[in-house]
Amino acid sequence: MSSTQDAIREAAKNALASGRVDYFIGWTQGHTPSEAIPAFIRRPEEVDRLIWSPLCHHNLVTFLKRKMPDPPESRIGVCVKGCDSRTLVALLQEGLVDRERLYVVGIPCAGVIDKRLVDALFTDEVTEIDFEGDLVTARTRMGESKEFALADVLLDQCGGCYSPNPRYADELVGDTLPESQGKPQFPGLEEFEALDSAAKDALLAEAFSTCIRCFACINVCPVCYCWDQCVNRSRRPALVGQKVDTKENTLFQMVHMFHVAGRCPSCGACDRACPVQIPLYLLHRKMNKELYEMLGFMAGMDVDEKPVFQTFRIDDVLGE
Amino acid sequence: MTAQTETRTRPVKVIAIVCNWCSYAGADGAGTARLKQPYNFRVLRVPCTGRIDPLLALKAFQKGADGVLISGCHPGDCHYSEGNYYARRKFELLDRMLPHLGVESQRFKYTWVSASEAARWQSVITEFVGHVQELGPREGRAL
Amino acid sequence: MRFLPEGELAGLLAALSQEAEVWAPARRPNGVVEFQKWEPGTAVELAVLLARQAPKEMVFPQTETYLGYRYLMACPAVRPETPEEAKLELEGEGGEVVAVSPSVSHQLLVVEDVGGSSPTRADVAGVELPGTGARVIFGLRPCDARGFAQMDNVFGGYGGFYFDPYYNARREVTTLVAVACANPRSTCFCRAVGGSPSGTEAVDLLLTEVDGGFGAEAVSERGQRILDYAGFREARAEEEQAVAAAHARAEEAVEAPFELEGVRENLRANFEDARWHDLALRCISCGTCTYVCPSCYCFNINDEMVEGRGERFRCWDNCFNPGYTLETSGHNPRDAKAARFRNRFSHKFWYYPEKYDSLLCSGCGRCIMHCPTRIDIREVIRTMGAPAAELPARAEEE
Amino acid sequence: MPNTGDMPVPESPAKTRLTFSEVQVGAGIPRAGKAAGNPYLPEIATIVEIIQETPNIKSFRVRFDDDLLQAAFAFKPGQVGQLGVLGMGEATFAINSSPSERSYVQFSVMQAGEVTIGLHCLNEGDKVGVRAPMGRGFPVEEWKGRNLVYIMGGIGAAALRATILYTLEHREDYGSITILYGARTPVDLTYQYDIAEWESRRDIDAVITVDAPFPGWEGRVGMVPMVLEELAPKPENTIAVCCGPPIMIKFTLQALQRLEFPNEQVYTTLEKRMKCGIGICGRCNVGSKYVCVDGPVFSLAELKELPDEL
Repeated sequence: MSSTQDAIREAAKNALASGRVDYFIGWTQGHTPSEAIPAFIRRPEEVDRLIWSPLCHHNLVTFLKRKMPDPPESRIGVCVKGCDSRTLVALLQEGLVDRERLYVVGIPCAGVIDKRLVDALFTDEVTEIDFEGDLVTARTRMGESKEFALADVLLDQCGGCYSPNPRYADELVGDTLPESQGKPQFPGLEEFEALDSAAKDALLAEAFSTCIRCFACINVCPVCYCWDQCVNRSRRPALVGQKVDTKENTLFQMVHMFHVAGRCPSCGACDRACPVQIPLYLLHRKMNKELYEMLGFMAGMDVDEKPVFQTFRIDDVLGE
Repeated sequence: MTAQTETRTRPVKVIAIVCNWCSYAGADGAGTARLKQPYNFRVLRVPCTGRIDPLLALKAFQKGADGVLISGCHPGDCHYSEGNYYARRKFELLDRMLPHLGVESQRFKYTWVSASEAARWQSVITEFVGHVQELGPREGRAL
Repeated sequence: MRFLPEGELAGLLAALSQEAEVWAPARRPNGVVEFQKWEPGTAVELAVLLARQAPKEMVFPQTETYLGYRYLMACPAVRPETPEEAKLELEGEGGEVVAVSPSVSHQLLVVEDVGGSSPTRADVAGVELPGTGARVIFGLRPCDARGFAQMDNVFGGYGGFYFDPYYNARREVTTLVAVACANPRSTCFCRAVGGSPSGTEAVDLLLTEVDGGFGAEAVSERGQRILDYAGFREARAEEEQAVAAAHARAEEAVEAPFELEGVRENLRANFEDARWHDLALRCISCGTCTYVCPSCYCFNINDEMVEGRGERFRCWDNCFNPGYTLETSGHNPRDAKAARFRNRFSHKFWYYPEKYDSLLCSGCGRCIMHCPTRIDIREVIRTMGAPAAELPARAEEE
Repeated sequence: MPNTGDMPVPESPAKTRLTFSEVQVGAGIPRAGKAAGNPYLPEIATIVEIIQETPNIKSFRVRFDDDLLQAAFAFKPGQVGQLGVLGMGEATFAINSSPSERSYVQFSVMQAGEVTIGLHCLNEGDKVGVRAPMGRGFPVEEWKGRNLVYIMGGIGAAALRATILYTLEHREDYGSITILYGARTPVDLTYQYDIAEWESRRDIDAVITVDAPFPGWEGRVGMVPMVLEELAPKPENTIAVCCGPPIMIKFTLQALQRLEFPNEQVYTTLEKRMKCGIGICGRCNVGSKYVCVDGPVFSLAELKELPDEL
């Protein structure tokens, strides 16, 4: 793990020192050692701030999409994990980021942890998380401490990950991981799928009733790029209501889901960003499962592939 | 009659989003030929099914439609050559997702009706509205 | 000081709820702690320091309808009646007909009472809102309560502005029973902005959790009256000491990560500073920080209409929304993410203080906890609120 | 941890009937603001006349349905109002009828966004919602005895028309009055009916200009800032008031600077996206000033004090 961290720092240092990039995006420690946050490094001597651990869940591709780079024409170095790289590939497929202005450092990733699972084990605030091999130690502000296995607190999508290795990178750091063979897994859906229509509806209604329309899910989504033109906000046409109630919130989330269809690899950034813990993964993962079963399509696997909804086959076996 | 049975029996509202070149002409033909059709659907004409965003169907459901039918030119016959091929992929996904979003699958349908198929339009719309009427009005749902 | 034995808490809540609607922090099925309407049997969650969202929603709901209206087609082809007949029919439905337009557009405009919380036209003079009975917010923290005090300035019309009838109608019937913080989080910084984990600004009754129950101090007359509840008894000397010790301990535990002195002047001086861009790089320009904030109050007004029937309503808005300042001409004074980012912090520590001589931040730290990228308001104020000479150097300038 | 869910509710909590909610909190939360009432509800008014000023600008003359309100309606030149169509929303427009006009209130609307399109669809006799007046007008009282130079471009004339009409009605209170009005083409000149009168009056200087030569146009040709420099008004005891598109304002202010107008003698009026119009909703701020209540009229000296975020 630390060797990967060193390799990231080295790659960042080289990219900055050679003038290849204006700034480099990686992860650094947040306000406590229990958090990793995106870091924007401008000088080679600052690269020691960069870290790599299973806390580094942020999908940094978000910071490449339209209107995010500052200044807009910046040349940017960026770290991507396996799932992150698929969102980058999706943007590249549609020509939405300029490959020439990027320096992509790919990191094979064995999974990141779901901090919400750790938080749920304590009533106090978790302020420190350490990793030693497969063992995780979490400590709270008042000094309470617990140990558990890394596998128990990984994000559910990380178990059986179909693309642990970056699908696109200018430089790969760390050892590549074995790719899983066979059909991709879409975990966490069985319970939902087993519900009848009314129960699904009730589940979604409960989930969306708490939505506060903060747009964190949309803005953190690396492949949701309309930004100030977002139809969810537009008043001309006024298609999505601005009232915050269950019905309008539901439509709002559906619109987000359908508008990223074909680009969304279920990286889960929206789910983790949601301040009210709406299970957004459910919708997106279910959609991706349907897409896979429908056309055998998975988003962001190959830069040269066409996005599924921007192409067609005359012999698609669909509908009547 | 109690309020509940009243809502069960009220006529359903169906929105048909059709393309200008084939299905609208087909529906128009059905009207001109005085073929008997249900009265409780509304037709929205768009240039091409390729233009229809799933959002339009979702919004129709959200604002009180009980069923949404989308119809365009037969694959291969699109006025713009290929719009309906794109539409086919989009609506297949929507069709597969709606049952998971609290909309029964019989309430949504996408199909193809050409300008000359007035009789087909009649049977498609009659059958579709019939299915939706069997399910009854949608009320008290999240979407 | 009065004292409430732990076993009497449910009784107090029950007694309060006979007099008013009680809202208290409780867990939702998904584990998120939020202020919810308390009913006997609801578990009050005081162990989690801060509810997900500040209770500002109780007085400033996220969506509030101003008025309802509807247009009726009076076109002879569709509706055979004359405008006069249609008007009569509408009056029968209870809608107040305020306007009948002439035959040109064939439309009737009716402004109607939409019920719920919106004042009707008849209410305009008196501002007696339906649906605003007495409320108690129980178990909020001193920083949450301070948020109310800060919003009061804005909605109360201080500085010669208009008085907001919606906010104030609710605010005046809301009683705040705060519970002092026992175990502040690493993100708490109330002391830096002049607050305290046992602060009493805007609070009616302050409870302090100690072994065996709660020490209770009334701050207002309303709080005093709550102490009439029979379950309260006089606090023993050791309980009073325990309360004082708990306050001191919590006070100790909160860090003061920046100096308030000079922040306003420095923000002004650093307005054009390039570091704003560096700090904003991490920002995804969502509105989470503003919606969970106890004192962010900006809103939008929208009209929405379906089938001729519509409402004008306000809903929360935030300065990170790109459309927030977008003018019709297409010009946007705060088009860049960094400009919007700068506005939020400047509003809290410069613009608002200049208008109301107070701060628009109570130091609860929710914006840090809930920010998807953990943007730290303390870091921002430390950096941009420092005199220009002391700012850490920026890469390009070297 | 206190967890009331597990606790028995006392058999009769009603033994103490609490009375806290009877305490009036008028004192704790003072209503410092202006008179009560609901400032968010529009007054319904009827369009009595629509004037097609230019291909994309219409002037709406509206009359409040409440006759008492119409009779009592008073405003200061430069103040604005929220004009809206129920169902489409509201937007801010300058009130541009004369303050002495009692029978109607006039707004000029350029078709541009969602609300303005809605307004342009209306006919005479249709209903609109009006919330007015709002904001701070021009300090016309302070200007007494001074010379005035009005510099306007395109739709910017709408913001100054009420002030011009006011000062013309009180002509004897002011020194010389110069009106410089420019538009892209003669077709884009609003208030043709006023222009004719202004040009015919001997006690004011009216200079009308268009940006480029135009078939049939025999008047002056040239951009407003350039014409201003040709006119070269003297800054002594003179107030310059300008309004127009941002680019015109920018060059006009530069020209005024070259003519050595002190900042205190230059006034303009700002456009911002506004919603509540009463200094609460927060979006029209420039620094700590809200354009809807502290503006829209600012002197250049005041603007220089604000952060550069226009």
